[in-house]
Amino acid sequence: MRLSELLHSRVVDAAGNDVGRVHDVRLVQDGPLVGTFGAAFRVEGLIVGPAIAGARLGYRRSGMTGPFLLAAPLRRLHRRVKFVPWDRVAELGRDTISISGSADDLDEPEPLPTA
Amino acid sequence: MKRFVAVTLGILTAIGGFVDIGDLVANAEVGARFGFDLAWVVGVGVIGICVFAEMAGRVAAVSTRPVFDLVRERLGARAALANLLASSFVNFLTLAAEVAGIALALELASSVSYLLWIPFTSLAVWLVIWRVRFETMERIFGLAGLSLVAFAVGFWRLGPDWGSVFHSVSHPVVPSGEGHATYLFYAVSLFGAAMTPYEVFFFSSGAVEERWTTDDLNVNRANVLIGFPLGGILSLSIMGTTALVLLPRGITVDNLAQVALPTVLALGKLGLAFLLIGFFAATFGAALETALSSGYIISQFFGWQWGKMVRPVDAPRFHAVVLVSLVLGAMLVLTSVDPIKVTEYSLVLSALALPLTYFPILVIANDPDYMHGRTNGRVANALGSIFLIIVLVASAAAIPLMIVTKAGQ
Amino acid sequence: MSEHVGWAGRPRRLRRLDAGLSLLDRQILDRDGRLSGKVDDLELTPPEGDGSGPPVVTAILSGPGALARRLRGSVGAWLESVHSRLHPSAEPGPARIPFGVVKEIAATVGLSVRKDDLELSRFEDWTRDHIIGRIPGARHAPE
Amino acid sequence: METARLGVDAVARDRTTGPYVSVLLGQAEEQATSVQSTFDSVQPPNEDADRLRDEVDGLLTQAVSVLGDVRIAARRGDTDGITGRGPALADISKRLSDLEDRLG
Repeated sequence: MRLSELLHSRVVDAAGNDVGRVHDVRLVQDGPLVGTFGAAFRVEGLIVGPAIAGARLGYRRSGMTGPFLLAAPLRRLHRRVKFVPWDRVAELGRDTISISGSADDLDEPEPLPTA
Repeated sequence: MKRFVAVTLGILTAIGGFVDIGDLVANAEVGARFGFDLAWVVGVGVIGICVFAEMAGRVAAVSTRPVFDLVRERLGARAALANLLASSFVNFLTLAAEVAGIALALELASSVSYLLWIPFTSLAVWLVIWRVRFETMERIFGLAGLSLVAFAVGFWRLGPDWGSVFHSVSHPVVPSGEGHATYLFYAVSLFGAAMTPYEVFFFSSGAVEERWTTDDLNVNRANVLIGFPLGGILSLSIMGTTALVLLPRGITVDNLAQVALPTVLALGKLGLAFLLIGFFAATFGAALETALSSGYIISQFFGWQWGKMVRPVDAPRFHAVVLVSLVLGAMLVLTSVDPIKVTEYSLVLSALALPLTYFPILVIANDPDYMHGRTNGRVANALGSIFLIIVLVASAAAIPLMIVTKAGQ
Repeated sequence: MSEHVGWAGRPRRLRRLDAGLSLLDRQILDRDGRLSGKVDDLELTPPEGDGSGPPVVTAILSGPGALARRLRGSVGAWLESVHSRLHPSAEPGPARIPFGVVKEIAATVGLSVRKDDLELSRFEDWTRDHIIGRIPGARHAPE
Repeated sequence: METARLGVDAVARDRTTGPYVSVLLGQAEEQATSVQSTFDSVQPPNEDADRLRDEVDGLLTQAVSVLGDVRIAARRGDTDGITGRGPALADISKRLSDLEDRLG
């Protein structure tokens, strides 16, 4: 599987309700050890939200605060973004990902810090 | 002297952006048609390019990432590819026109037709890129381009009534006989010329070529604040000389010889000699800037090794792109298409593509992961936001205005 | 949030990153700092064993074979066909950089090997051997 | 036309060089020729326009011819040949602009 197959896919919950599109894929470094890199990254979950432009500009992270003109609206949009832990992923279709349970009990992703 | 030489990157970038062959003629044409009524646009453009070039230079110094890396990292592969295609097209048209521009400058000096010079001028541009160190190149052409200061001297010698000049600069009106759409079309073209994306591609890649670090942030600021305003002053001087001499006589400008005419009348043979050296250096500099930029942005999109800091065998695809662009550019202008028309159209196209370049710069200049504590301050962000809006408006207006006015006729 | 004990004995937060934002489209540098392509895609592999559980990032995919799929549409199809026509093997995959040779992830992605040791540079080698390397002066830095 | 007059003026005051003036004048001549051929390709709608057309065309022909002479003089480096045609240029230029005023 490639990362690009997950990005931009549509996400629906068990009842068939639309959750949004995959904005990004969160990785966590606790996989098996590989070569000189140390522990490998594994997929922790999907960041899913309304299909908007600007999902890739980095305003999900806590340190991105400027310029006001971009940061204010984008940070507001990112509040409607949900985190889908990988164990909730039920089925990976070609363009659609189904998750188990209801979309209502999904939390917001934990904001990542900037350097 | 050493300190002065450190700002030649900014000077060469600005001369290539503000007084290349298309701008030399466009500024003169605007002066002869609109007098001083469009001078304010040059001022706005200078501030705009300073704001974004400073950010691009700062990002390059702190994170060693040139502008087109940022474009791809923030817009993603697809939108970055769209920007790459648009910017490469503008670059290519401009490069072709500059190769002819160098030849036109040689024609003025020798009266041998410019078409005969084109094979030699394109070969000379390639040889400089192939063999001359980046710093040497920027010093020679940046400093020689300064002889265009003859335009400013000429303007001063023509003895304008300063009071009325200031009045018409600060109270611009659309001259009678010109439509509002035409006025706005020239405003967008001049703004596009001041902000052409190849300036920031070249400037930021040049900063990486010269291995700027966080210690060079003052050098960055000096380059921006000396180079671009200087380019703006040269633009305004050209506009001023034609406004004083050609406008009252109803002369419209469409070739390089006419651009020089008012200054020749004011300063004589010595002035002409300076102008010819300046024309040569400015068009040569712009040809280097656009030829290198075409290699920079394609290589930076794909992640290929680029730059003059390594041996050509170590950056073969970069050099292949530059070589192919030059050959195709020379072939285009050898068809005897009017090189000045070519750049006028490319300016409008470049206005269209502006947001795709400046938006990612503004975002990344705010990203602490890249900037390590050197993110934008309030002033940079306020100005950056205002100019992002202006850039969007100019971009949206460019094509409709070109159609309505039949490209300013 | 899970915490590990770092090698120095201090509790260390696990590193997390969003792949699209912090990995995709970044510049790759080899051991000697040479520009070696972009992170055009990532290879995700189901974990060893029964294959259930979250996939692991096993490789960086780089070059036209990986980029073509991301562009989609006609441009992507064109790039993919050019790539497979110029490529010697019948069914070329994208160039793979195993994650084991990745040294650092920052504004750029640093590798612990030289780029000649990876299968990245076929087109580059061809351009060097057939065009640029044949022009006099190609093997000297400009002066 | 006016461009050429300024060029001739610069020669008279010894402010310029031969190659530059010959390129400048060559381009002025080219422009005049292209104006004339554009004008000639327009079909006049009636007899009045026919007469006007002949008048303009005559003037343009004279302009192209004088500009040609000046350009040739410049090529040969014949300064007197250039400056000597200054009055003729001024005359045609004035008649052209008068005509333009009359047509509004």
